[in-house]
Amino acid sequence: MTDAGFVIAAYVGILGSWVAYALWLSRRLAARHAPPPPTGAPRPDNTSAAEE
Amino acid sequence: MTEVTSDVRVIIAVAGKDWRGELRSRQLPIGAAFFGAVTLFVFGFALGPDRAALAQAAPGLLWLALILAGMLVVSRLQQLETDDGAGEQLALYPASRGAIYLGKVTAALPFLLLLGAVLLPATAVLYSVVIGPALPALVATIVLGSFGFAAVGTFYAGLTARMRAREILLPLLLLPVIAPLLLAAVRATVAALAGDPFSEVASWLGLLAAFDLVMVAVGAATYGTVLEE
Amino acid sequence: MPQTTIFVRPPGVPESAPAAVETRELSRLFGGGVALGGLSIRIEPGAAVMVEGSNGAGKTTLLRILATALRPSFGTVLLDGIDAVATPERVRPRIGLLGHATALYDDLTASENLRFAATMSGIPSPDVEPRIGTALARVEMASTANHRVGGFSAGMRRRVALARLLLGHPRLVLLDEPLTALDASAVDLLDGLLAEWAGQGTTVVIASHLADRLGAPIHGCLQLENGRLARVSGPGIAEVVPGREQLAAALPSASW
Amino acid sequence: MNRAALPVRLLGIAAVLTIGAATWYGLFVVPPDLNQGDAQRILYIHVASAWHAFFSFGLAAAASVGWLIWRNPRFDAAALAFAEVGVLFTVSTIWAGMMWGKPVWGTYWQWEDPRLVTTALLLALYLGYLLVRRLTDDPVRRATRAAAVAIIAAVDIPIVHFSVTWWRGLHQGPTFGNPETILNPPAPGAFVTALLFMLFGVILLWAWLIIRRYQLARLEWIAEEAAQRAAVGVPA
Repeated sequence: MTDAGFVIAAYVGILGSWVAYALWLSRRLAARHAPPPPTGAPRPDNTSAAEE
Repeated sequence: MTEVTSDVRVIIAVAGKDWRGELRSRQLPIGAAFFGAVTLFVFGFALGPDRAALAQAAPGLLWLALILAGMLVVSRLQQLETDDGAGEQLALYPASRGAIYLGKVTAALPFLLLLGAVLLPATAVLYSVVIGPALPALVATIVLGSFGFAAVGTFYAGLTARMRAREILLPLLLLPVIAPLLLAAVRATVAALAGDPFSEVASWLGLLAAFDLVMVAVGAATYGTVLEE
Repeated sequence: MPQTTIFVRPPGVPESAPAAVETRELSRLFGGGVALGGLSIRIEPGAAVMVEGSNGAGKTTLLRILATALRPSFGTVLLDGIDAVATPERVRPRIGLLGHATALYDDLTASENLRFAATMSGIPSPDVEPRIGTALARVEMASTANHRVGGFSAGMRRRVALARLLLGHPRLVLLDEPLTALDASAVDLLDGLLAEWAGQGTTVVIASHLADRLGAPIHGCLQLENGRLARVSGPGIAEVVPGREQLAAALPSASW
Repeated sequence: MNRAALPVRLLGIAAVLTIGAATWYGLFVVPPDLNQGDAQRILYIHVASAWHAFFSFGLAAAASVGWLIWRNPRFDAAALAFAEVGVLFTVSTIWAGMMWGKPVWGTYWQWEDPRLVTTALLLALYLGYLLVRRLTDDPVRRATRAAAVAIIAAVDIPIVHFSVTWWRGLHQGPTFGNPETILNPPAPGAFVTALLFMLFGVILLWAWLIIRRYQLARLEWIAEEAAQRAAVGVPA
């Protein structure tokens, strides 16, 4: 691969990961601001009563 | 006024308790040393019969064996507290968390030093390495290395004791943290065996000592998080 | 049950003293499940309280929180007026806990276990041996003082754990299922201790689902179901609705 | 779409624009380096990422100390934000290091470069941090355990760097001339401007990511606590 190939791979990889993370963050935040799940419903969780 | 038991008395009590129990069953000292020796032996297979290659790799293999066997030591000593809920009672005594931590670190030390005392000669024999002249430097490296490992190992064994998947978690958390200890110890050992001037070995020992002090201090300061339910 | 403060008061103790135990909305969750859901109780010094309920009702969780072994998710705990959650170290010296587990070291002998406990509790060195001796004698375990605990039966282990509790002079005694694995003579021994504690004004909280086998005077009994207070009974109980306009204190004789 | 506060949205837009421009500048405007050729363009984003990776973990440890002292959930939310964003930049740093290493050193992974080795250990330490968080259910205990791990990791990093740097000092003469010049190439004007340009863009992005991740962590803590309160029936 030519040097330019590595440069592109570097920038595409990094900028891509930053954009992906930013989008993931925005999506999670949007979900949080959406109407909250039915209140009082504790998280379905199968851990036993005693802490692990 | 809450009388907090004096730190020294706590350290001696905790270490003494572990020693008395473990020396009575003698399972830990023998088991760990045997495991270390077997590891060294297996490493010999892995790196092939070439004596020069083995001798060159000896310091690294010695310290890898020490660390792997060392993990058995700190895990076993933590298991004493996990069994029968003893750790919970330990947290209820009016004693400083740091003192309890230093007690557990002190408890681990002799077992780790014993490991060194067994694995060093084993390395000399299995990998045909001359350790005679370098003995003082090697002993110093093992002492400082063991102390650092006891400090970090005790903390993480405690932290992961009540966590899910703790068997995986302990090495996963511990190994990256002791990377500098492993590096410094191996370099000091290489320098010692190569008969380099003591100043060369001393610089690595200095780094080891710095690591030990920093980790013991942070460990003692944050051990409360381990005992807290 | 409405959100109420349950008073448990032994005969003759004025209500104004800081309560031995006072909780407000005490709650604890594990994972998603509620182990204890909003318990508000006030226990006066010297009272003996029974906490009943089936397995998983929250008895052990309550006791572990009162012993400062477990942090509540919500709510407050005041022991003798001191915040046990914020400053546990200030209340720990006065608490004696016989936990669900006996918390002993198998490879150590009974006296070695007690020596460790005494030293860690800060008992002055000269007093350590005599106290171990009296404690072991009190639980009738003197003969096996130098045997490894690992070889003990469950009942013997609980007796040693009880002896550990007797080393100090706790003002608050917490007994989690004390009757489990105890033989008849051990139950009598426990009754004797309960009477002794009552006499010394020591507050006792017992978590048990076999309440009837204890003969000692009980001032109040709290029935827990799924981490919440279902019923209260007993002579010293005075249910007080928030605002505490009045305190119905019916105090018949101790025998119940 | 959630209406993030205006300044935060502006910060986000500014970050995108600045990084875009810095990338364009670094790739097309700056002349190729004398001995490294185009590969040298990777250094701008490599150095910018590395600074933010280390900086984040220092702040994660500081926030963790704050949690252990004041037990305020804000500190835990901040520690999580710094650690997670720190991991993102650590991965970027390592990826850039490898992409730069292949053309210049001939290998994707050079043990000779102390910064690369240190950064890799950094990643291992903070993946451990995130794993400890994931394996603990109770929010308070999760914060407390994670705080200890973050502090120990942060304290460990300088020692890791020293030991690796001293260790590297023993390996002289890789195939491409003196490592010193390659690792810190003489800084012609254009290189410095490109680096500062990218650095400024990444600072903006980093700030935006931290703020957003902090907000998310705070909302998650509130939701978790609300669920617990609801389950217990204790008034909020």
